[in-house]
Amino acid sequence: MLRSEKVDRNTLAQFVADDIEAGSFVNLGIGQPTLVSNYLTEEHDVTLHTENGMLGMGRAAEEAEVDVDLINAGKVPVTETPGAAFFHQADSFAIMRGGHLDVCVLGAFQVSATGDLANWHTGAEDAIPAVGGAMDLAIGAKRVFVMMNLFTRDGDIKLVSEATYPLTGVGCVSRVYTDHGIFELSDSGTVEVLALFGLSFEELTSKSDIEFVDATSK
Amino acid sequence: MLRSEKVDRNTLAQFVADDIEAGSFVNLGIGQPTLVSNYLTEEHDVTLHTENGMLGMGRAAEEAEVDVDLINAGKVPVTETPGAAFFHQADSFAIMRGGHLDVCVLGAFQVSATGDLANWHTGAEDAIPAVGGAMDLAIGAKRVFVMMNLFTRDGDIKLVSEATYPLTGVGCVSRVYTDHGIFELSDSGTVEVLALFGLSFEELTSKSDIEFVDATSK
Amino acid sequence: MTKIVDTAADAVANISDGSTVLMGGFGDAGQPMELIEALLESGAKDLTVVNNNAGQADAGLALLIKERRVNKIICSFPRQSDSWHFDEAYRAGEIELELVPQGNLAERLRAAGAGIGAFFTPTGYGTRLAEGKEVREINGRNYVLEYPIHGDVALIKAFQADEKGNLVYRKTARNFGPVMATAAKQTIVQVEEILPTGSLDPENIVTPSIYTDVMVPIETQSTELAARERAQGAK
Amino acid sequence: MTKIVDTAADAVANISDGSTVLMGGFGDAGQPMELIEALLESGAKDLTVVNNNAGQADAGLALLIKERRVNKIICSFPRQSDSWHFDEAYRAGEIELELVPQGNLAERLRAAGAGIGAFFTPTGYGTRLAEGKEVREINGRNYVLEYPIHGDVALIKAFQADEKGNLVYRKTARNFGPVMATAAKQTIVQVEEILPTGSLDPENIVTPSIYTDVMVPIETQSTELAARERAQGAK
Repeated sequence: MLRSEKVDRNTLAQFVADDIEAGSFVNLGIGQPTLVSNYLTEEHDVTLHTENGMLGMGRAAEEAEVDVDLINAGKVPVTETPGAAFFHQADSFAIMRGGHLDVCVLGAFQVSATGDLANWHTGAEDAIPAVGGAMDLAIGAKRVFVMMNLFTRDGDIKLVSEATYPLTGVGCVSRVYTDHGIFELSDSGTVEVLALFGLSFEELTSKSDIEFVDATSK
Repeated sequence: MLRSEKVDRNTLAQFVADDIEAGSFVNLGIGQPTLVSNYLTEEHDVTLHTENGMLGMGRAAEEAEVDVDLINAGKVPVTETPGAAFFHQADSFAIMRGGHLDVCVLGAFQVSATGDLANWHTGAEDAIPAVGGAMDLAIGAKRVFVMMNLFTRDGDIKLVSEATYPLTGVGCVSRVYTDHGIFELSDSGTVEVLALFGLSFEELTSKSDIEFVDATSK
Repeated sequence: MTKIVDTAADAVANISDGSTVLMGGFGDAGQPMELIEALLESGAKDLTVVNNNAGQADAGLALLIKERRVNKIICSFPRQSDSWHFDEAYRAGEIELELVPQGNLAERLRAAGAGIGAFFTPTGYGTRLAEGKEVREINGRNYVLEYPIHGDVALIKAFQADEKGNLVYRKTARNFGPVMATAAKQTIVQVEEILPTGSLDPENIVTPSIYTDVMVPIETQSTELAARERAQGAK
Repeated sequence: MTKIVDTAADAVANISDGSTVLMGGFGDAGQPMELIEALLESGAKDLTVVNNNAGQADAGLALLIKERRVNKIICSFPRQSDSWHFDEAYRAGEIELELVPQGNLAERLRAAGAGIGAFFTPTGYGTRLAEGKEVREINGRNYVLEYPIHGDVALIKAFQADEKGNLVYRKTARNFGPVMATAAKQTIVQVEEILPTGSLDPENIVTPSIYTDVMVPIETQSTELAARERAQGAK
């Protein structure tokens, strides 16, 4: 897929949703990945997991529905869907760590060509660290999708040969969805370019020493 | 305690029951230990655990009550008591392994002075082995009581300096209840003799090289 | 996504030779007898079976062993008064036995489902079942390192399901079902009754639908027993 | 045996200085706020606290930290928009932080309750949170060795109990309660409602009574929310 303009977050969320197979069990990370839920239709029949202890999470609660005992991992009040199930933290993270989720969608500071993920810590040594479920999510699904902007505000590419930020997980990311393209990663470090948005293959390769393979015409 | 005659299994079961504190959570092994349940009164308020997945196990089921889905570890149909709870095998053995049971009562082939238990295998090399929950029970309670005859049919003492049968657990038995006496074990290997039945302290010491301490008058 | 099929034969149809099959049940309670019988009919062979026991009398797992379809069994208590088919196969050297203390068996299955690579357990330390295994003293207690048991397939019996695949069990028939459901690539469930999604209270689900792959409704004695219990409760 | 007391103050009365206190809750859901406030009142100090977070705003755990009663916190997510008391104590070097990925936190608590000496987890491998820890490759995957977290006391919030001490929780407020209940020498529970023994279905118990030491009935918003839900269900 090729588009002449970069895509916005909602369009990207739609692309991610399109790539989730019907009947999947999915965890959507906090932030940009949450947008994906807007594009999951009934036909998708996707069951959402929230790591604080629930399968079958519904949409965000409306004001009259707010229940402090029913929240998502971002501590936002949510609803439950028919066929939901509650469980405790050890059981919830067993679902993730055990590889039972089909897809997990996460944000990132950086992703390396071999799928290393950096999304929990900027590396600033005076920052107060907080990790939450980030490292469990990173290794917690059959396929881990990342959604992020391809470039930092300073224009540095965030898909890198080797991450410079502290890692969240090693070799765990399958696919990266960005405003400028979609990338399929592999253990070998060769990156398949599935889509480019407002960026040519040549422009991409000029910005990185990663070995890209052009698969945009597939 | 001193008695001139050896005691029968029911009397011994009564002694064990008397030593179980009110409100305790208890697992009674298959065989002789099961007799203890006959002497647990309402005042005892003991909650029985069965390792196949239940706390609050009741008495054996009468014929009209038999339910194939409600059995004990010996596969005998039982009943449930008010306040019972069912759980799966990993949770059930977590209760044991985690040291949450107050008392576990087991049978034995041999017990060593330091509390090593042998109760799962006679050592006969052609025997088909079977261990079940024996090794989990051995290490599965704050206090592990053993009930057994003090002597084999051949007259060999079963409370030994070192077990010759294959071990079930190391240093796990707290107290041994036998037809000829009751013994409190310690890590040091010194055995406190709490009671003797139809056996004098001298007769006992003559049959073993264990260091016994006479506490029968306590 | 959970598939609902009509017959036990359909449910076990894709179990291939050489599979590791986790079988629920402790004695008869929770034993997925109809699924095991269908597996027998299917002809699948060279199986590794994980079960607490090694078959009783002339039914289910015992017959699989009798017909030499099981190369290896991982269990805690093979020897029973009516385990004659296992006994014979074992003495003939025609079945391999891995004897595992019951709690380690449950925990190894749980570890497989929970993505744990290995764990130190106190159970079995200093015994012949720990011979050759890595041991370690941690905070003054001795432990043995044990590894997960993964299954290709789990055959379990539940009491009720909803159409989505959430499961609840009945009394001590729960036993190995929930842990085995998490430990296999494919979990096949025989269940007394399949209710519309939304019928089971989300607080009471024991096995969430994510673990259930195939369900077949089969009424057994458990349904009658539950009805008897309800009738007594209503008195 | 489970003791029922009348006030949160009575419930926490015997928590001594230097204790390791496991505190349930994920954000506000399942947080035993009244027990934590009573602990604040009690004056106990030099505490090690285990909680998913490090206190929010000006209540509960945040105030314990503000008053420098917590020497060390073991948690997964201390930094929040309203964690100012933790932030200040941390920057002043007046509180020690052990940062643990949330799933490892849950599993370490579970290990403590389940008698597991240590376990190999894939979570955190290759990150700075695994620095200095033992690692091992098992079947082609890399793992970090993690140890149990034992508590002297657990403070948790449940929804309903029976007099025997069996507990059920409400929705995502369940979170850390059940694992913390197993991991502490003494488990203290604030519960919306204590019912006669026999009122809870044995199939639905989440925390069996063996784990419950002290209970105090305290009605919170959860009771209202459950009533609202029942009313809606009855429509």
